[in-house]
Amino acid sequence: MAFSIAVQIDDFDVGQEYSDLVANDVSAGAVVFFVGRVRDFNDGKNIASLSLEHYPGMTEKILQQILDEARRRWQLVSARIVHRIGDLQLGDQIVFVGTASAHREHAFQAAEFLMDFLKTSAPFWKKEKSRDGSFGWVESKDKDDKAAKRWE
Amino acid sequence: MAFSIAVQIDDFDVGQEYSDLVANDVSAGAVVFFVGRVRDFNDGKNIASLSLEHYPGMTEKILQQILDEARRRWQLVSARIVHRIGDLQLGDQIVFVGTASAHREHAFQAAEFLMDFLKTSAPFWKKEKSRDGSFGWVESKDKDDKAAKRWE
Amino acid sequence: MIRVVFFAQLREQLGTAKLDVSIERVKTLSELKQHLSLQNPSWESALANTKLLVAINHAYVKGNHALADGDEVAFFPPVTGG
Amino acid sequence: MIRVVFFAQLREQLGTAKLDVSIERVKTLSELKQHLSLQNPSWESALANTKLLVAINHAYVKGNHALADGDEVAFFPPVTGG
Repeated sequence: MAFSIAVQIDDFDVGQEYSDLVANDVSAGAVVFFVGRVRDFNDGKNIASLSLEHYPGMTEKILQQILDEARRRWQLVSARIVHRIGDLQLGDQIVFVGTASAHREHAFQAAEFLMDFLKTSAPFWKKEKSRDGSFGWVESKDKDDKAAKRWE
Repeated sequence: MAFSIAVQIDDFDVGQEYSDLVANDVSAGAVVFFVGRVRDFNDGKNIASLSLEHYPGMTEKILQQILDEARRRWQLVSARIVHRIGDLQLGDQIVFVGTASAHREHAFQAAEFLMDFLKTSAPFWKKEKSRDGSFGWVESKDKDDKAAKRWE
Repeated sequence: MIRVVFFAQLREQLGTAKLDVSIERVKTLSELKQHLSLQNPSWESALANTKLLVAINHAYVKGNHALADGDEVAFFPPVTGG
Repeated sequence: MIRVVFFAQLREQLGTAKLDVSIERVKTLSELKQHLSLQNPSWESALANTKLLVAINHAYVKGNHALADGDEVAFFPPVTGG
């Protein structure tokens, strides 16, 4: 479990993910994680729920490639990406990215890198349901493209 | 508990800290945390344990100032700093920094900022016990000063 | 045979999630797009969207690309996970 | 009275965690350091260390600074928490 990815319908337990990341490894002096959750506002719309579609097979392949690239760039003891699919409600957890390293700057940078590339290259799509009952596909954001470009 | 600090002998529970950070707040779409742990190597020495001294009163004041500054700089829903003092063993948790925001870049930057300033301005001092039984005060690192300077 | 798959908005716009095209008819990605637009004129504008991403066998490609029997070609809008 | 406190290596080098100095004798930080070195000649080099940090009433100060009755002055090495 030192380096792993998961695409799943089920929720994840952040405390458990953290424990798994540092399990029995006393060189993991620095642990960073990110959790993305369904939030109430997006692009000015009142969000009620989300539906997450993905491209089975390609999603896992891309997440694994991003993880491998992070291992090449930084000294990591462990790292993990978990992304949920299916129907999610307000406040539900969507994504977990965790990194452990002997060095804090490596753990932070790798976690940001993983999120930036996940956002722009992993084939997931969000469809939002607003509180007024309307549905709409989430638009990709220029700032996410810019965030990913800084690692080139 | 939306914004709080703690200096304590007791360990902290990362899962619980995470839950407290996002409790009932559906605007916290992005949560970042950092955990620092006692690691086995530092400056080439084999570490067996640590003792953490601090300046009671000033420590809490500085941590609060750092937290207030992060709130001024970024849009945060909640943030927390927990730092332990006293005797710690290999693998023990030392510090927790958590940030929650509607925006991932705010959560990441605030967490890095909190750690960088904690490292260079909060009056804590580590004394290491090596596996050969010798004791030594940890030296401050130039790279920590540099990390803090990037926020000026 | 080429397996063609569509996702998200594009899947909804085309009303199709997947279809198969004979490799005899399309030797390249450009030919595949032309073929799809000819067969389904209402798809033309959706498939002409320059923001669409294209993957062959789960790997992103840009520009034109040769196709081989058994390839899976995916068309989809910019991704929005995370 | 000025309360003077020392931490970490410095506390160990001086063999002292805290002491009080009469405000009559020291009106500024510089005078305080001079006073401490005169009273304890073995402290002089440790207190002359330019890397030492200084705080008055829990706030960092740089350079010289006036002292007032009741102030708490802290001397300590660069911090190493986190």
